[in-house]
Amino acid sequence: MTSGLAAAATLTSTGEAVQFWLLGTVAVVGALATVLMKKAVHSALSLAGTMIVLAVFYLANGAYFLGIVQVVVYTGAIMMLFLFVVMLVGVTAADSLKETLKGQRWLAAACGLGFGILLIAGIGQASLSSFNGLGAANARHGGNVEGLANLIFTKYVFAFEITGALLITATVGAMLLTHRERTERAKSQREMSQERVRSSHLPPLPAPGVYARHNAVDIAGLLPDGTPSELTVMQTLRRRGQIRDVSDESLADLKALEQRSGERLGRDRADDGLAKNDSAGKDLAEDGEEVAK
Amino acid sequence: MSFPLLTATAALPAIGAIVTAAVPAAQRTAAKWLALFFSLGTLVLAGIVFVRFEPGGDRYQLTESHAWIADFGVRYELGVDGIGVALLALTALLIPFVILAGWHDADPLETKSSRWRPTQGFFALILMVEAMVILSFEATDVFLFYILFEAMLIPMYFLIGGFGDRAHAGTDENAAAQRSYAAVKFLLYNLAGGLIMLAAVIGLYVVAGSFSLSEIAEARANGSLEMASSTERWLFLGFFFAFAVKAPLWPLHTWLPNAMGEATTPVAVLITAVVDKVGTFAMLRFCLQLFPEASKWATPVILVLALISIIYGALLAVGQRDIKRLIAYASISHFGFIVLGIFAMTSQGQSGATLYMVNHGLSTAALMLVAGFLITRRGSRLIADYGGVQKVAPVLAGTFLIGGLATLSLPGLAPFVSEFLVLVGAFSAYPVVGVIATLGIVLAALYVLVLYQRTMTGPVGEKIGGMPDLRVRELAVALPLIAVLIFLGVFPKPLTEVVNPAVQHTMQDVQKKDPQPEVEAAK
Amino acid sequence: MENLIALLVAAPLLGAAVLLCGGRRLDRAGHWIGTLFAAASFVVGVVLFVDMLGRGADDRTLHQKLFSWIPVEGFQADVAFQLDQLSMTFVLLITGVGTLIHIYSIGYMEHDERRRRFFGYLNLFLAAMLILVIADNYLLLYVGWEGVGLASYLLIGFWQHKPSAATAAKKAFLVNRVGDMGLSIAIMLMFTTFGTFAFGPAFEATGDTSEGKLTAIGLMLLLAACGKSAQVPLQSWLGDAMEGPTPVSALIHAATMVTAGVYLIVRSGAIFNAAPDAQLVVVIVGAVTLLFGAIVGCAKDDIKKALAGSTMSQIGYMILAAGLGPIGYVFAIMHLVTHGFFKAGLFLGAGSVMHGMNDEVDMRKYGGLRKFMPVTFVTFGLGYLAIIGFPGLSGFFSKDMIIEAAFAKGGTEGWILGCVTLLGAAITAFYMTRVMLLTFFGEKRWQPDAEGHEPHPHESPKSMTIPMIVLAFGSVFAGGFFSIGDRFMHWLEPVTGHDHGHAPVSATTVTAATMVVLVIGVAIAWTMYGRKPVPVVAPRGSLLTRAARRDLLQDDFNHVVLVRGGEHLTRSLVYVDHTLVDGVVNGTAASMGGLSGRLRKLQNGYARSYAVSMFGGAAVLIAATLLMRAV
Amino acid sequence: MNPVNYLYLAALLFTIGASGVLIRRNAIVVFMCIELMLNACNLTLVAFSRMHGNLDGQIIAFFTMVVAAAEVVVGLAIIVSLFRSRHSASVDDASLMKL
Repeated sequence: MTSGLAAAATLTSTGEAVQFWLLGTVAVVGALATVLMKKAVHSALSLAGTMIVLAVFYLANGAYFLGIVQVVVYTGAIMMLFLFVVMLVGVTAADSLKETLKGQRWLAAACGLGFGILLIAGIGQASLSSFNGLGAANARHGGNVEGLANLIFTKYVFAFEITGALLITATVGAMLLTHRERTERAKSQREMSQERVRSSHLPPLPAPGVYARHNAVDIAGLLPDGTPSELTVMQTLRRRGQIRDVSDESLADLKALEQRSGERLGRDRADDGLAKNDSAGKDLAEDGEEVAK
Repeated sequence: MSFPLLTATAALPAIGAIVTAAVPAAQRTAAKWLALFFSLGTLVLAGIVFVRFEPGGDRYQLTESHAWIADFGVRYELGVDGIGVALLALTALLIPFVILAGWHDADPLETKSSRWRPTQGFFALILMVEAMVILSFEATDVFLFYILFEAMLIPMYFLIGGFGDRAHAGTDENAAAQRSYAAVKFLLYNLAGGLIMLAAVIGLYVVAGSFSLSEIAEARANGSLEMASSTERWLFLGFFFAFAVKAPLWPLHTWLPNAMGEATTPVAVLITAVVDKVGTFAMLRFCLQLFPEASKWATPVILVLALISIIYGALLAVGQRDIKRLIAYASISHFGFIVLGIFAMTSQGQSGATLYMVNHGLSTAALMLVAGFLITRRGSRLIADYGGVQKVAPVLAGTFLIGGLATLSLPGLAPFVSEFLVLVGAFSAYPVVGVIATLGIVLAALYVLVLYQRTMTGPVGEKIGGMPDLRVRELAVALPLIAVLIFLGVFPKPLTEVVNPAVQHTMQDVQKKDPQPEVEAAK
Repeated sequence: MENLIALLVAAPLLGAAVLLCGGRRLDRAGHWIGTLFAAASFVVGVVLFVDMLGRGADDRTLHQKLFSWIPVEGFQADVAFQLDQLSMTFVLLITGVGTLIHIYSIGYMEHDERRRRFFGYLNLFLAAMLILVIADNYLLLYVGWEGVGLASYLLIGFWQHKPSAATAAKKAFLVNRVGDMGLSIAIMLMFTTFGTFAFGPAFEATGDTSEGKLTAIGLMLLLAACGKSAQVPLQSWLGDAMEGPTPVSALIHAATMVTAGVYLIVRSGAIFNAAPDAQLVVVIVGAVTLLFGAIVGCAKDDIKKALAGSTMSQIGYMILAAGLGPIGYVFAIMHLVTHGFFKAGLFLGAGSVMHGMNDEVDMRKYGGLRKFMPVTFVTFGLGYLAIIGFPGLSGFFSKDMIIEAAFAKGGTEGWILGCVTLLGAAITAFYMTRVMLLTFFGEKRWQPDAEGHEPHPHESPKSMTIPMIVLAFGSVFAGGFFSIGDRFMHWLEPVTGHDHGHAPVSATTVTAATMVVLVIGVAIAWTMYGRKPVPVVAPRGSLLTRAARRDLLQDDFNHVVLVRGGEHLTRSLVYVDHTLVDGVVNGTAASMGGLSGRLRKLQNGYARSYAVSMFGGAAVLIAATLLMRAV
Repeated sequence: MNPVNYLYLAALLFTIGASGVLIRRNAIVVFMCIELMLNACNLTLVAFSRMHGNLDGQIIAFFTMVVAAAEVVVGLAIIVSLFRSRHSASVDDASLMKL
């Protein structure tokens, strides 16, 4: 803090420099990871990292309030909101990074590069060699937070109020957007039971993992013939297409079993049956993939 | 304040349009009669204007003036000079015939729904066009005129695109496509002209600080408004371009044959006989009055364009296979004569051009409407589908012939007077131009007679045999028009009396004097 | 008395209006109404004539101004009439012959269901022709000029169901329009030169005008005359015009309308007198046509077309005479009048023959008709004698005068013209004798027509023969009556002026020469057609004959150059209009459309793609800012 | 060290974020990249605040955060409802803006 107060010249302390170079690298790596990670969750986590680094930088720049806010609001609230949504939408739904728009990636790269170079050139051109430091400004009202509060409630009071209104509006808007109006009367329990009786599945649906070697919720249970039954997986996961298919694994196991027993029994003719089974297994696996898509 | 007669002549058809449009779907016939009565009422009012107008009096008479958009000095200013009166009378005279001729043209083919009301719309639009055209002949405020000039396009667009000629060669879809092509072409051409004119109108306001025709003309005359010659030329070109599209002058003419071919015949008459006259009228009133020097500067080019229009239009008319397109090209030729008369800048030429506007309206209406009756009977516009009509429908053939003879300017019929005046006027100022233009009368004879020969004479053609002769309604259209044509051919004095003073004013505007005869010049 | 002049025109005009607007209920009385109005006009003409005779030679011109027609600053055209001796001559000829032909038509058109309309058109023609000859200014004359063109168009094409008739009518009108163009240019020239186109003031002003202008006016008037009077090069319509009913050919295309050109030139004598170059051209045109028509007349087998060739040739004589100036004006008009009688008579005779022969026109299918149609034979024969210039008959006097006048022109010119006219006289004798022999003499050569109807030649009804007889009477005596004591010359001299010229040879010599060529012509015709039987199918003939049969290839020339050329021109123009003029505009529209279509593809709807352009835009903005700062 | 380096860092982060917006198709990641860009801006503001020696820059950064929060709330809500109707969070799937 003293170093911050003293930093009214052109250079900062060595400690800050070390901090900058270390954490700056982390920030850039985090940013790059945000952009390049395949899964949204990873992106979110990398971004959170970058933001924490930035919070540290704020602190280093004498913006104590903002540094804390950055951690609490950004990293704590906003990023968590992101994570919530990622979960809602599906953690596993990885983006393919393959570009579909023709030339988009090249254009983006060119623009990014050009933009970055120009920006950096612009900053380089600006005469920013000396700076004042925040010591005096922070001290005037007895600290950074008091100084900000003084400004917010005097000079920027209207902007502050308006942002308040904006937040309320945003909250209402988010509710409106995510709220789903019920277009039909909710079914009563009686109706649901009647419906169930009329449908083909009177007994409870098979539980996931039945006849399977997994008990994960997203893996379809196998029917006695070794084929997976999607009925055993939750409706939501089915809709999202997030069913993992392990039938090929079990079929491979079956194959290995057959082979082993064949070896033991010295049967040569088992090849035909194996070959047949093998192809059947492959077909099934392909079907499963298609369903997943 | 006296009764606003000029406003009334425009307001009556406008009211008529609203009333007609409001008639319920089932009362189709009532709508027709209402439209007819309103147009006749307008004719009566126009007659009163014609009588009240004193040829020897002020230049603009029956004037009205009210502030409109005060910030830009736009005023609602009306007034008529002799030229305006003549064209006002022509418009008011033709519309009842157009309505009568189109009596059944907008009947719904089958009752699609009880709320479908094409008939009401058709007649309302015609009356709307009448109101706008009449007001544009009366407007003496440039801005007011511009607005009307453009607004006219809207009802015309719907009339062309919405109510096509039922006699077409192709399928319904094909016809609809051609019709909408024609309507869009009409709109785009005229809009393009109009937008350029808008630029010129704004430019004029910037230079002159006023939109009032009389104020600007006066300021120009007494020298208080100096215009750099390049400014004047650009403004002139802006105005002239719009009028040349509307008129239409070669090479801006190609929208006319499409529009006239695809529209119903009454609408075709409306286009060429009434709406297009606004273009030539505006050349006389605005181009010459506001930009006399630029007009003189542009005269050689315009005369050449007019000559090309005359010859080119006539030659193309000879080459047409479609009756309506033939008449359209003939009209292009005639518009060439009108422009020639205006820019010859002699008394004879300009009087002739004004008379020509009136007479061409009458003669084309006669020819086109009778052609329309013919086309309705046979259901085809192709000349080749006809032959020997004279034998089965002699009255139809006779009226068609008279319409045709009027088109070729036979002496004794009204167009001769005007055409000869234009030729004399052009010849006395530019002998070579006059001589070349005279070729037009030979070509006119060619296309009219070829048309008559192929449709009316010879052996009776296929599907012509049972063709009925003109009915009472159709006679009520053809005969009065012919009577007027003959009357004005023998005794055009009522018109010339009205027109002459206005032309003298215009001649003063452009500071031109008629060339002296050689004999007197020698003395 | 002046007020009667308008009545001359009004009567047939009213007749035409009544007949054409009257509708079917007038069908039964239509021909009588038409004839009545024509006769009324004739009566008015006679009354005026008597009145005119009662006044002194210098006091004979009457004027009547009806109303101001086209009053425009500096341009004053009136509907006003002028009746002087020249007009009077024409009025009598037109109404007289006109009335006779009305009477003739009653019989001739008896079986035509559209007879009422025919009479309406005839009345219309009379009115227009009368306007033409009694107008007191060129513009009103122009009205009549085009009016007769219209009537001629309607009457040639009277049998409109025949495509050939419709085409002939159109052709006549069009060729006439070319001539009319000349007249209108002439009027414009007069307006710019004299400031007026009324006869009196214009002629007075000729003295103050440059000869060049007058020559131009004269040539334009000549063009008009060529069109109306079927002179080379605008003669091609007359032969085809024979498609019209024969009374029409007699009245319009022989006696009256086609002579309007002669009237025009004689009327404009004051202008031509001051423009010798124009006169020379007139004479040349007359001389060429004279021979042209005569040669064509020799080759035609169609009786009416042969007569049409003859008409052309005779009018050539008149034009030639008119071109001679004051020496010839009177003779031109005199020949015009006598020609009106005998040629109308000849045509009516031809009509009578056709009437009896199921409308057959090919002379090679006639023969020996004199026994079957005695009255026709005699009247036709008298007309024949008159036209070839048989001594004592009308044609002898009038044609002889012209030949004399041609010689009297003087110099080489006079000799050439004299010889041409003599040659013409010889050919006239030849072809008329040919017509006579083929039709009335020799063996009968008619055959059943396609439907097997054998023609039964018979004499025509009284309504047809009486006019023929009257006209024959005129053909015989008119010439003598006019010439004895130079009556006609004295009658017309106050209007046209007269000059005897300097005849290099005496009148007697000329007459003798005329007689000699006459005999030669007749003799050749006799050897060719009288002595040996005539083949029904025309022999191939010499090159000249074949050319003459095709109107000396002039039509072919027109066809190739004007019709074909015109068709190609219009077709290519239609193409140009569609592709070029319209194409430029459509092309602009299409290219705009194409451009926006391509631009539209940038608008692919992908937010990221838009983001790239935004980002790129931001980069460009920064670059621009930096650049501005750097600069 | 010259504090200008903070600006360079911010520029770098901003560019990375912007490129991410252009490259990624997952709406959520796109959103994150936008957040990254906003953060980069905030860093600039804070750095400038220090350079100028007054607190206004921090105020603006503060407001930016608030607005970003609001924006994230609404934006994520939109993504959620989009996902509900389309079962996809790809921005390319919503290409109805053409024509």
